[in-house]
Amino acid sequence: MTRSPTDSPHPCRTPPDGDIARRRADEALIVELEGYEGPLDLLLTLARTQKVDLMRISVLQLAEQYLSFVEQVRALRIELAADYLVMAAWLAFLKSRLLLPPDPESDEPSAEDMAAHLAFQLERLAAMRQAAGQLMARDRLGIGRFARGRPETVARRRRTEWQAGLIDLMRAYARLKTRDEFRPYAFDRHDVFTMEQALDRLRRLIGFAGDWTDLADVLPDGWVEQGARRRSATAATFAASLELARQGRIEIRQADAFAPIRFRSKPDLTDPP
Amino acid sequence: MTRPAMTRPAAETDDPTPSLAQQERMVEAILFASDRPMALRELADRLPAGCDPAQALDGLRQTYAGRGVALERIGEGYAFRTASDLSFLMQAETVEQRRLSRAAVETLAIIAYHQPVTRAEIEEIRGVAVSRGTLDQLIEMEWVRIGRRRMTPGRPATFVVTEAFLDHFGLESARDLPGLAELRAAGLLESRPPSPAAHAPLALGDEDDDMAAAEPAHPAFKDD
Amino acid sequence: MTRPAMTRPAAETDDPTPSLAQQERMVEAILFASDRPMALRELADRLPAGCDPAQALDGLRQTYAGRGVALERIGEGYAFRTASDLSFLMQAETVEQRRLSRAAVETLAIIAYHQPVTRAEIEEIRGVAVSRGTLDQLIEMEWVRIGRRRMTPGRPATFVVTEAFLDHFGLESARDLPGLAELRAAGLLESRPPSPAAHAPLALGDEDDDMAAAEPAHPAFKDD
Repeated sequence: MTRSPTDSPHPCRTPPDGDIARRRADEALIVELEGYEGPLDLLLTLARTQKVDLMRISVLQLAEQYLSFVEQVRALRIELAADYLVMAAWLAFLKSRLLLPPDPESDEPSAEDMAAHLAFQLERLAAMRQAAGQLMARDRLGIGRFARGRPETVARRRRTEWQAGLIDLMRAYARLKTRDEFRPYAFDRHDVFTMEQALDRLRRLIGFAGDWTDLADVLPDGWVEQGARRRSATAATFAASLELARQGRIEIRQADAFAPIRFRSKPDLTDPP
Repeated sequence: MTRPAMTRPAAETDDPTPSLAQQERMVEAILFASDRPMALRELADRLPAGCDPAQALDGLRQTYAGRGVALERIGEGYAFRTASDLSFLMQAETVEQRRLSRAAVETLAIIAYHQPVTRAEIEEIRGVAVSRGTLDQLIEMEWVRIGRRRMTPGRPATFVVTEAFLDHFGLESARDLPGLAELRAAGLLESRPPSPAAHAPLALGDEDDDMAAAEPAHPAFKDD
Repeated sequence: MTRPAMTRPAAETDDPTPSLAQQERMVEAILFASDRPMALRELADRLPAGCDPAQALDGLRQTYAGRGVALERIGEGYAFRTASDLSFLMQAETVEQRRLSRAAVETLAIIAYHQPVTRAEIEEIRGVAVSRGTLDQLIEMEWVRIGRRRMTPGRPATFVVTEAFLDHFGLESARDLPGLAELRAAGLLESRPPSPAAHAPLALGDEDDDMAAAEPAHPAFKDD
């Protein structure tokens, strides 16, 4: 991921041996951060540096190690996954609880119990890792043990066995159940009066509109109340009126800014192309 | 129980020539695992230096005399074969493995997840008609059987999965089929469309339905 | 996967039950011919009427003790496998193994030792989410399958290891997992430290309920 600034030591100074060892350990952690599989993995690695039985680690010391490690990493502006920060917050809390005298009033778990559980989790993870190693080191089929290389069967009859695995089944079901999720995006038109609808409506009304008529008066029933439907109907009707005016079928006028918009049919034209 | 008594660590290959008994074991294992007859020459190449495969083969032939398996010479090579008088035991049917059609897998999945389910319900979920042959095939395979009739107009038959189905798919019960959320979590579902936010409510509803469907009773399909 | 009963030629069924030695030969031939473990039932189905495959297997096990090929018990089944100390002879047969990620190996071990185990419990133990496809891979390799649902809120699916897993790792049963007894004695297969009343501190999943529910049993391991 990133290297520690201590990676390139000051050229003029040779630190004492202990320093080198410590620095190397630090660097190893920094450089391998990407390799950690989460906070527990990181904690386990840190715990190992205490070189004691996992059940006897100092959780307080471990919390401090973790917190300073996270501080260090954040100082390098490495983005830390939220998991690491959650763990840091919890460890900071645990640390403060471990340092303070216990509150006899509190019915929360004691700091010792919390620490013991953390140690347990680390030990359990370490144990599973060891078990995984033992498992993989066994005499595995095809590596240490072998099946008959040439299984025999004498063909007499043919029978068809239909093959389908659980995975096939689950995938088929998932495909069916998720089909609807992947439909193309469709706008919900319930509250939308389209321009096509408005055009249809206006065309039918033109015949009766020899006199100047207010556009607001020709909105369809059910669309005249305030709100989204009225706005939609107004906009569509206005747009439709512009279209009809462009076609030369009506005239539009507005006396003033924000005054009502009126229209009437053009009497001398019948059906332009 | 599986560990042979004469176990010797592999490191002993550097040791002086293995005993004849050990050489026999080696040839036995090699011939057993090989997918074709092995010539003397090949055996010698595989054995530690100094071994005499011909002698080991002689020993093996005697060991296997009269047994259910015989050491046979085939051309230039040697191989184990079932004793000829037992060939009647090998009359396994040749089993032709074929994949189920997509229609059959989908129909089966719907029955498993929604049982008891009528044909009309299957068609509604699949969005296409279910051909008679598909259901017949599943019934013939003994993965699906006809359940109770639904107490609705027309009293349609319902379909349910069988014990053989559970057995084949390694399930304790049809309720152990994982739900959509689990499928997705296990990476078995394709990833979602690019704008998850827009779809989230839909997806949630979907999964809920699904989980509900896994419960013993889902009212829409209730039978009695 | 179940194979239907093999049909025996009618002629054989009229004969008296074969001698035990003869039964042993027959079982030997059948197991030798197969590359996968055969369950007692399958053996019984293929043998003439009246045979007792269990007894024949006992005899065979003794016959093959210390040989280059061993009779192994794998879950419910039996199979011949080459003796593991001879693996050094088998380079030619060694099959390239699909490389498993560390996450996959750990997940597999957790399922084997904690089974039946839910996905949430796996995540609790590893301290990270089970990555997309890890379980999928283990299921496709047929080392892991879905078990019963846990009877807790949400009825999560559980995972268990398969017979193919046992076969691959040379285990007679899940009870024979290396170090299992020690792990159990140390309380490391539990969800809580052995000490009284410790509390789960971590935000690493709200698995409290779930893990508590796991408490009553690891049934697979219980009976010894």
